[in-house]
Amino acid sequence: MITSTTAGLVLAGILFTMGLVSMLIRRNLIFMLVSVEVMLNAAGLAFIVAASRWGQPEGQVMFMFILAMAAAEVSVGLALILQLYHQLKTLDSDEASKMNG
Amino acid sequence: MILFLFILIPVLGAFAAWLSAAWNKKLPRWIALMVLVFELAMATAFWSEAVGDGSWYVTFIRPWMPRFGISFSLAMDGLSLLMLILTFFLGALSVLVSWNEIKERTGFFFFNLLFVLAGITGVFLTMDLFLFYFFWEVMLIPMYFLIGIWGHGNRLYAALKFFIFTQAGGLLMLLAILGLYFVHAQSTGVFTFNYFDLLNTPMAQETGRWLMLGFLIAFIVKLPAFPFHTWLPDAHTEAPTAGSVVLAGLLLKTGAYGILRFVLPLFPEASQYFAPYIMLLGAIGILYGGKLAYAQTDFKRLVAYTSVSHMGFVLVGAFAFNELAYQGVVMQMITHGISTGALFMIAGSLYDRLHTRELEEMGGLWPALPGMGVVTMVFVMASLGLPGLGNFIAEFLILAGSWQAQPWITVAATIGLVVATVYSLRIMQKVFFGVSVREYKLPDLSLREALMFVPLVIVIIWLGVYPQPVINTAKPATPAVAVHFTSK
Amino acid sequence: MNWMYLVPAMPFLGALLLVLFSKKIGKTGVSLIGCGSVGIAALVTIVAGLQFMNSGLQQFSLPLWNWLSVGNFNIGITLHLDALSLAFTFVITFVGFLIHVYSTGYMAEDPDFARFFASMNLFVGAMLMLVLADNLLLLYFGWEGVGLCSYLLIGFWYKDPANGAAARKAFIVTRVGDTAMAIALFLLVQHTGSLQLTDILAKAPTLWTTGDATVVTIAFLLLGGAVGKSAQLPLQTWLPDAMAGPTPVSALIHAATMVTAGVYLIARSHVLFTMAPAAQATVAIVGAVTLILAGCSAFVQTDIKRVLAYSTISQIGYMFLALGVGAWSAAIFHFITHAFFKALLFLGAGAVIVALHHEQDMFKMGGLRKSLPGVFWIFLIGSASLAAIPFVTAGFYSKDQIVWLAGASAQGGAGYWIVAVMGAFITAMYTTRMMLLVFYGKEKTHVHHRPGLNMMVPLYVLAVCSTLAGFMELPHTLGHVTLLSDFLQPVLPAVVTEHASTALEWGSQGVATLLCLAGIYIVWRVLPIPFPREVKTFLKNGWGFDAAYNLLFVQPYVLLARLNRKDVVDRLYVGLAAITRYFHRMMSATQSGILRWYIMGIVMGAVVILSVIIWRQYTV
Amino acid sequence: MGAAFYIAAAIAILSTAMVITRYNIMHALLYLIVSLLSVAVIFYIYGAPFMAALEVIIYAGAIMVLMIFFVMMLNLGQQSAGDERHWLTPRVWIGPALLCLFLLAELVYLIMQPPAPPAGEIVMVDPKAVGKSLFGPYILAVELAGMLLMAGIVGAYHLGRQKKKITHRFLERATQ
Repeated sequence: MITSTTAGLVLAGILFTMGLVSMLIRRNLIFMLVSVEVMLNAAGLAFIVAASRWGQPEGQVMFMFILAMAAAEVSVGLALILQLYHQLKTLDSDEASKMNG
Repeated sequence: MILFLFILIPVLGAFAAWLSAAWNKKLPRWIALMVLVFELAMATAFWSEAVGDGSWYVTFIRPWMPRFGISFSLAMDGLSLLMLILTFFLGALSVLVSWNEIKERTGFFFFNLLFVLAGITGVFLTMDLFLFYFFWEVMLIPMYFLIGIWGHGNRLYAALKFFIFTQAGGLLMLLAILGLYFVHAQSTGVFTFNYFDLLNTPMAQETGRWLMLGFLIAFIVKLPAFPFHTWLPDAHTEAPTAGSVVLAGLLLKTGAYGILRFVLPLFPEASQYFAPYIMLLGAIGILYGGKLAYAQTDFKRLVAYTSVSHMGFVLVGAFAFNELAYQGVVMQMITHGISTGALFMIAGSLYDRLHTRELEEMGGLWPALPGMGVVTMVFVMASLGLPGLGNFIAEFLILAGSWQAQPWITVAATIGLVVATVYSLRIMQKVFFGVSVREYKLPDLSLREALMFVPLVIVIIWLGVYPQPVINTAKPATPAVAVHFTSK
Repeated sequence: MNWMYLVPAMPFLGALLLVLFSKKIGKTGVSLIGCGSVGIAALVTIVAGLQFMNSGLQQFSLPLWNWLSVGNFNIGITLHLDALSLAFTFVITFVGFLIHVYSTGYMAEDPDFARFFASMNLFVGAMLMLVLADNLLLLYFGWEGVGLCSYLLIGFWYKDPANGAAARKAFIVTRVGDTAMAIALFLLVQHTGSLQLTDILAKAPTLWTTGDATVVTIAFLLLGGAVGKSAQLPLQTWLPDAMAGPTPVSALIHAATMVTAGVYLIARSHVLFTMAPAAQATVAIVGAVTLILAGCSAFVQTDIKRVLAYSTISQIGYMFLALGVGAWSAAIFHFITHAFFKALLFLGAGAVIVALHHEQDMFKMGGLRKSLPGVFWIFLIGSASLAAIPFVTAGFYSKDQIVWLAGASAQGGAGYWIVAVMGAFITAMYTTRMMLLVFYGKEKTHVHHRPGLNMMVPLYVLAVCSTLAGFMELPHTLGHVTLLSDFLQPVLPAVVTEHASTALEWGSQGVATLLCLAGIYIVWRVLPIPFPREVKTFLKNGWGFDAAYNLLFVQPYVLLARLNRKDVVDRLYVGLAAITRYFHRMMSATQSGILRWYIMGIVMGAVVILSVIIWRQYTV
Repeated sequence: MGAAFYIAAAIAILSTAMVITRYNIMHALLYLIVSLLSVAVIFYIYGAPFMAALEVIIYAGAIMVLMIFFVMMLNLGQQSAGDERHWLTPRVWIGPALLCLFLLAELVYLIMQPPAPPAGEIVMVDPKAVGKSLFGPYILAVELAGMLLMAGIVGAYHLGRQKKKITHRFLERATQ
């Protein structure tokens, strides 16, 4: 049953899940950001696999958008973490969660 | 056009009252009084020469949202007319009752009061189900403010409870209205909310029963009938006097009106099917409400529970399906509005003087307040159904009618008369008789209060000894189904 | 006769004026309006009555206006005059007038003079509506109206909560009976489509056969109303307490007029009762049992008014017995004489009470024969009539007729006769005891106030009446005068007698007389009669009915009401609200701000969704 | 499916596993770069060379460098590694890991489900087609992506500025 498509998708799934696990177990904000990157990348992989499966460019287009989004996200995210770090002197997300509105 | 004016004038008056408060704090009450007296005069004048072909005196239809079959459709028959007169009569009195009671934000108070009355007027006049729902909600929100802003102690709780109960019922009704709308469209292909078109909608038995329950629950929550009555004591107790008067005198009547106007004619089969159970609920309400009334120590709360008891009669009568009971229900709506309204006004006047509503702290007030004692005696007797006062006529007709449908339920309801005696006499005993806790030096009825109470006394006696004009007016409005099933 | 409407209208008008202008007209004005209105009514009654008798009409109705008209159901405010209502109207207005006059003296020092007369006038008006009503609904109007006035007047001295309680008890207990009556009205509406009395009585024989379940039910329900109002078993408990009101009230309402409304109702609807033999027999049994029970209770009371109250219950028991055995006119005859002598007794007692500064305990009285000779003689006449001393008192003739017919009439029997005779014996005993305690022996309380002329004149008039009224109806053995029963003939059928003979009648009278005298003699010789204390207390408290009702109905109701003051149904909604709030709290707890929990939520959601998809694949 | 794919996939999985288990952020980032590079290889295998290039240039190049610089700027090295070691106890990770494993199992199960895609060859989608559709039907999305990047730049500048230290009122307790 393993075709190229399923193999690619399963890989994407594995990578995504690993990112997810990391996201869940980490308290360090930068690690969480890294986890997000891993998951985004996995999602991109799924798109590429799909594109190759159907022979359509849309999957790759989507990957480009994900890329752009990731770039923007990382820059803003890092800036936010920087601010938080200045404020809290820590990168612990649980500390930041005290920021109840 | 006159029908539209009935609604428009209070609305305009409401805004005028609100704006005028900026000029002078005393202006809003004058505006409100003038508006309502004018409306009362208009309605009474209309009554005195009310003749029309058929049962509808006058109709008023303008398209509103034709795409959905919604029109601004008003119509008046005897039932609506009687209810309108009651509305304006009690409305004017409730302005008088809040004359000095309301000291803060008078403009907004009278705005809300007039708006509630406009909503109630709309409910009594509208013949479009969508519009009906609209007015149903219109009267809800200002009432919420009346209780929530100018009420007593636990007002927010009471206001919220009132709102949630009525709103929950209202939503069921909305569902039922939409259901009826689509069922009607399905069978005839015409999308319309018009009452007259929706009459005699062919529908499956099962569907009809479910839709009927939707309407019914909205109305019996408002009425309120036995298991849904618990919002009423809180709302009545915490509301300002005018709020209690409008609630008891008018808002509850919209529930009864809804049953007569919508539930019975729209769903004759389902009404017939559920009738015994609903009458049973009514009888339970009569006895249970009476028993609770007896146990209360708060004057207004006591009177509130008597409403539960009295409105049980409405439920018993409305589903008895014969003319006696139907006329009784109409009478009960009017007389209960007057007698309970009067009792709330008395509670308000006593509160003005004593600053308490606790019966245990009253007592022995007769020497200080003989005039008010006489008035109270009249209305206490009215509420226990003394012949010669309007309530008796109502209760007798209801019971005589329902006897023919359900004798045993009627027996239970009749025992309610004894229960009514028990709680009513307790009012007199606790307030006016017995030993006074303190030596009161209290002013008896002021001119304003005399102006409030004397018309009420006259009306209740008039309805007791010569109710025929009311009966004649209500007669052509009798829905055919209300008497259709008489011959068994 | 067309201005007959003045009869009820005048007292109503008087009441209205007294309510509106009580402060402005002073005591004289109040007295004038109060007595005047009833006086005019009495005059009008006499004139109208004479006209009626001369006209030869059997009945006369005066429609005033249409009260209710729904579909085929029509009720008018219509006055109906016939022999029966005329007899009642006359007694009400005449005795009522005398009592009003008496009250101007009795109540002279009361600050609420005007309220008293307003209520009394209202009562007379309502009572007149009751007896003049042409239909049962209007009768019910009067019926409840008198109940209201009774309530107002029993609780007249409202400062004492006990009076208020007595007043409410009277209203509520009679209301229980009224409820039964109301149901009877519903049944009548259902079956006859009308509440018009003449209609019903005319239609009844065509609608039902004798003993039909419907008519028996109706008769029983009407009887329920009657026993409530007339304080018969089992609803008699309110009347002794009703003595809390001023004495003229007891005289007018709780002796002469209102309590006999039940008698009127049964007499009025006699056709129905004749058609319902079971109900009619019940009437007789109720009357018989009541007259004995109440007589025994009267014998041990210490309060003079309570003696009279129990004696009233007992005497009305006689009337019920007469109604039950079909001796309709005998009941009315006893009603008339009873109205006179009982009013006389009550007013006399009132004079005594006022003289002793509101002392009602007979054991604190005594020896008043010398200090109040006028009252003594009057009281003696009244007592003689009550005890039915032969030949010279009205009470003898009326009671004798009942005793005789209880045995001799078609529905009667030996059992009823024995009870009636025993009742006469007991009556003589308690009456004598009362006389002895109050007027003989040593003087225990000093007389401080002698009744004035306005109190004494009505007493004299009533004393004359309670002697002479008896002569309008004499038994076969003694001249056989039948003025009253002839007069009532068009309304009430004559009694059907069986196994009657002059010898038997002589015998009956002889036994009754003998027992009466024996009773007097026994009490005269052996007062105080030794009774075990327990029996005494039991009798004094009216055979424990009050306690039983208290335990069975009042306390459970009050307890239930108290327990459920907060309305248990509300708990349902409060509970619903609490559950909603609990879920709301739970939901809001998930908004902890801890990022990982949110992600966890997302993951779980994903797991659930995927599981559902997989599960569906398996099941489909 | 050639061996290249499996090798690349294995490297990707292993290096990602290293990423999520490292205590030192610097090490994690370096492993992440390895992971990204192996994914780039997979892109290439799947007929998307241009995307593979972008992955290397932008992801592994730009973004990761940004993060590394950031970590270096804050000088997080040893101290945060200690924190991480402290935080990352089995009690913390075992539950989420199992949950995610279950999720993964479900995902794989679903991916393997019929209707399986026809066992097709890998289709090459050349950059030209991508470019055409990017600037054809997706032109609006491209513009939006541009806006997004612009916003990212502005936002990053705005947030990253060293302002006078203002403690938010909700954070006061935390800073004390």
